[in-house]
Amino acid sequence: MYSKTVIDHFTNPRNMGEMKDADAIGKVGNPTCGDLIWIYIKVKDDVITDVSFKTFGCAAAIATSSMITEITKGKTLKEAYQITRTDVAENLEGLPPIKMHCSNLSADGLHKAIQEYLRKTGRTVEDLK
Amino acid sequence: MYSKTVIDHFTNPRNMGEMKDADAIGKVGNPTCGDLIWIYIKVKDDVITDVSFKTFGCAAAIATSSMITEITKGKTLKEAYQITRTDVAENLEGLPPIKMHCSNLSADGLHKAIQEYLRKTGRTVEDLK
Amino acid sequence: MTKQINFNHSAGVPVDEQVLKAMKPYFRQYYGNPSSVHAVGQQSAKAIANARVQVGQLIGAAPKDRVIFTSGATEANNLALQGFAYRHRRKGNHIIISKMEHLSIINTAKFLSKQGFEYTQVGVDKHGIVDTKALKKAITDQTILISIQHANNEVGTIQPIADIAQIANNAEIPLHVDAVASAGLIPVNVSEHGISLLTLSSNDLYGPKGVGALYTRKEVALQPILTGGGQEYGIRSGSENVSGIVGMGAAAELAKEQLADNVTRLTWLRDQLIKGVLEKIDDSYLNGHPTQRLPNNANIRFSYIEGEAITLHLSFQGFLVATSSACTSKTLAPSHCLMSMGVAEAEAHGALQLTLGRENTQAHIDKFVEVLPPIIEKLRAMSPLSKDVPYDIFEDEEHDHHH
Amino acid sequence: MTKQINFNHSAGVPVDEQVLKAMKPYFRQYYGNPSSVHAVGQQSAKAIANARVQVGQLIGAAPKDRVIFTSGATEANNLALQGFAYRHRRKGNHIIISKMEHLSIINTAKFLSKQGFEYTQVGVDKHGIVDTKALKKAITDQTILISIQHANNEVGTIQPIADIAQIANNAEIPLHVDAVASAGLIPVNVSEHGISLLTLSSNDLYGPKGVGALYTRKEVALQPILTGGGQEYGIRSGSENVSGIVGMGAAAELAKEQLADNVTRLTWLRDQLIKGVLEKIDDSYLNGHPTQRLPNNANIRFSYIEGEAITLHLSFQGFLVATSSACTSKTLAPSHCLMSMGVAEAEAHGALQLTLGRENTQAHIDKFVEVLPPIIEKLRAMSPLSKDVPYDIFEDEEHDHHH
Ligand SMILES: Cc1ncc(COP(=O)(O)O)c(C=O)c1O
Ligand SMILES: Cc1ncc(COP(=O)(O)O)c(C=O)c1O
Repeated sequence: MYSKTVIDHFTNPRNMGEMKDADAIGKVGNPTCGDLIWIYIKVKDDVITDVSFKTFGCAAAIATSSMITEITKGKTLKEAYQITRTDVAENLEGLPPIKMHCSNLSADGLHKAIQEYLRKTGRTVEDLK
Repeated sequence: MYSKTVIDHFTNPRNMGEMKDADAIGKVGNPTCGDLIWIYIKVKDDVITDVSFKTFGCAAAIATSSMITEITKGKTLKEAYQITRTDVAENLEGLPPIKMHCSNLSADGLHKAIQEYLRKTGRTVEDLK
Repeated sequence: MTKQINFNHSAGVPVDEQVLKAMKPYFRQYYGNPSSVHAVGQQSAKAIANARVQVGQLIGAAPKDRVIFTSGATEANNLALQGFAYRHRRKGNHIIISKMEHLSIINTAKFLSKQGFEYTQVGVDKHGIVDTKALKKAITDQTILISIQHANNEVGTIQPIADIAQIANNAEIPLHVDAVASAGLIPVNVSEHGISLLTLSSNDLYGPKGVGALYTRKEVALQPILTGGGQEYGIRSGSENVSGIVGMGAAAELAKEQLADNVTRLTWLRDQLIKGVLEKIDDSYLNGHPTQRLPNNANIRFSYIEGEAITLHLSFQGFLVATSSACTSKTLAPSHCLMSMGVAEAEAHGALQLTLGRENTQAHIDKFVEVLPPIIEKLRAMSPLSKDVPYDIFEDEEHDHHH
Repeated sequence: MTKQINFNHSAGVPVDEQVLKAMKPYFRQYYGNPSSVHAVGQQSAKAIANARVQVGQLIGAAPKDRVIFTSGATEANNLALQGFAYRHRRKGNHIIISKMEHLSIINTAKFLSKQGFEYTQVGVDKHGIVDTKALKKAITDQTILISIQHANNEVGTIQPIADIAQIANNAEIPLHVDAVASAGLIPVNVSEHGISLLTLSSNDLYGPKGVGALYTRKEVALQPILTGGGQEYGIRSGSENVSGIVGMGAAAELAKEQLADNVTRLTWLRDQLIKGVLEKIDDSYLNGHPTQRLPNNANIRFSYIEGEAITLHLSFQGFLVATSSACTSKTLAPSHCLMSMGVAEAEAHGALQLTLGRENTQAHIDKFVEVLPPIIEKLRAMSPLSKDVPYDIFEDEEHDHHH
């Protein structure tokens, strides 16, 4: 059902844990729906220097969280903002169809964290170019 | 499905064949329904001295025909007239339920033969006692 | 029980050894429910997906078409008719079937007629071939489905399915084909003919009993008959019969591989059988079409005697055969197929339905042709009927056997 | 696949070795169709008659009652509800079920509600016990059938079936009982309680998949769902799945023999399991009734984490378990049973459904209690939720998890 990469990220999640000194946190999902993803980012000169996650959810939710931290680190805010759900799924060598829509929230979490950071620094997504 | 006795009478039918000098023949059934039984009787002093059959029909039809000839021979007309379908079935150690009603015609054939004989001798069943 | 020779494959077939081998791990080792996310469950899910492909390939299904596993051909036929009729009621209330269909089609059409639907039963000629002109005429603007069998299990007649599909396609009415009797014996191709729904039975393919399948073209929507957990695309609920489905898949694959051989070998045996019997026995006649017939089917009637009695004598000789005699049916009615073909009722009682299979050999045919004549002779000697005393003279007024 | 320990018996059970042995001859040797008059067919007919007795004896059926073999419990439940409702429509149009029923009951009731019937779904208390007062109140003069399960496969709660039967009998309304989860684990007796219809599943008795049975008391009439050749008393058409039916019969006989042992042994193991897990893991809770529960069932929820992730980690340790998490269901809805019992939606996602079986041992329990805590710990460390960050603070306005 799950690809090897999903299982790998589920079993050994990268960048897992709270980031005490995060510059922004993106919170998505809802526990009553069974998925809650928090993405923490640290930003310097509009580059994401550190990223971590905490996730309540199924294996797919955990693996996509782990994956997004891996592909985000070192990217500019602009680059990171362009990462989509599909990118995450592709990097995981696919997700079961039913999981594509419900547990693949990590890109949304990242986008929300970036928006939060921009808000804090008095900007909006429009200002990224 | 069939008892040993049914199989025995089906395989080795007793008193099978046309009786050239029969005193009466009872014909029952209908080929379109799949069963046709002819019972031939020879009568002397109101005793059935000989009886035979010819039958078109299933194993049950053949076995009941054979059985009725066996239990009829030597009986008085009156005794023979009292033989029922149930008697025949019991002598055969039972018949499958579905056959009880459709192929168990030999008693009717015998009764018809007796009636025919009585008619020929100017009597009716009422006169048997 | 002594070794029996099976000439009654249309009623029941021993599961192929290879098929049984394929099924075995799914009883105790891979016992998982395909809905379970864990490994044992996923193994079952994979096995079922594989079986779908195997069955689809036997009938030339396209990748996006569906193979819905059911508990057998009866359920598949019910699902095709009931499921389609209820789902498309707004389009019309009329379905067309033929007089040669299996009871699981005829009785389902009757059942639907009590639920506000109507149906027409198209007649057949004396060989059992559907009257395609009548079929065309039967179509109304209320017609939503046509259901015609590919071949008849009892008399062996193969329908001109390409012509029938053409008629359905021209009228833009979906065609359901009951291919229970034909699959594995002659080519069946849903894509070539544009068939929308098709019924298969596992046991007829040398797979296990208790499994069947309904093929549906991808755009065909059905209302479920069995509701519940939403298995089988939501169309057929119930925990999957994994070992059975695996068996049907394996059987379908094997049937596809062996198809060409089956046709040649069985046709040869069947022709020996028909020729041998008709030559040796007077007043015996082939029922069904002389050439458009299943390679494994010989249906022969013998005047003046009744089929169950023949069947029983043959069983003493080790042959398992079926008869169209009413005596062996639950309803005690003679075969509706023979009646539809115009065979006299009394004659229909004397029909033997012989269906050959993979394990039959020339030696079986030879033995059969040897043992049958004395049986027929013995029973004819017992019968009050003969050339000189034909059926008709005993006809009651209310009976008419010339249908 | 490495050796797995099955704690998921409610989803799938390996066929018992003795049962498989009983079935074997019916694949290739006794392959006959029970409708055939010949020996191979009659052997099948006898075997099915024997299986009917075996199944009847497990549930205390009277000799004239009927055991109708189906393709599984889903079909049996559909036949009970659809078949009874259509047949007795003139008496009324209302049926009563409970909120704990299996989807094959709930969705069939829903289906019937589109065909002019009405249904009431009686609620349950926090342990999942049907509210018998509400049941009594729900009865109207239109009520024709009550359908309540004997026990729940998911949370293990056993219903007070004697009380429920009393209510039904007093109101002179036939009672259908879904005994899929209870049969073989606790005594089931149709005669003692005056049950009119009862559903069984073969696989839950360690028989093969793809078979089930509907018990009907002798005076109960049903309209068939599947029409055709008129098998199974004319109520369920389709060539019989002989090997499957033989397997179910053998499984029923075995289940009856082993019942007492099962209850004692499984209850002991289950109690060890529940005690071990609840003691070792904080914020873990038993779902279902503390004492009125199936001897093989432990349903435990773990706050702050999600069930599928637990399940997957357990599978790496060789344990097959199920979860009530929405993530593993086709509809992505959380368990309707837990919801009906008032468990918060977020908490329901963390429930493990553990169902033990014959082959489980004390060693399995010990190993489970050892491997589970680190898994829970690992996932909780990953979760943003905790005692300090409870679910509620993330609730959207439109969600309300206190059902
Ligand atoms: C042509 C045809 N269709 C359908 C069926 C029904 O099959 P089953 O009884 O296996 O459900 C049969 C059975 O003989 C058949 O011959
Ligand atoms: C209580 C209950 N009833 C009915 C069913 C349906 O059984 P099946 O899916 O085998 O048809 C189940 C299946 O788990 C069940 O647990």
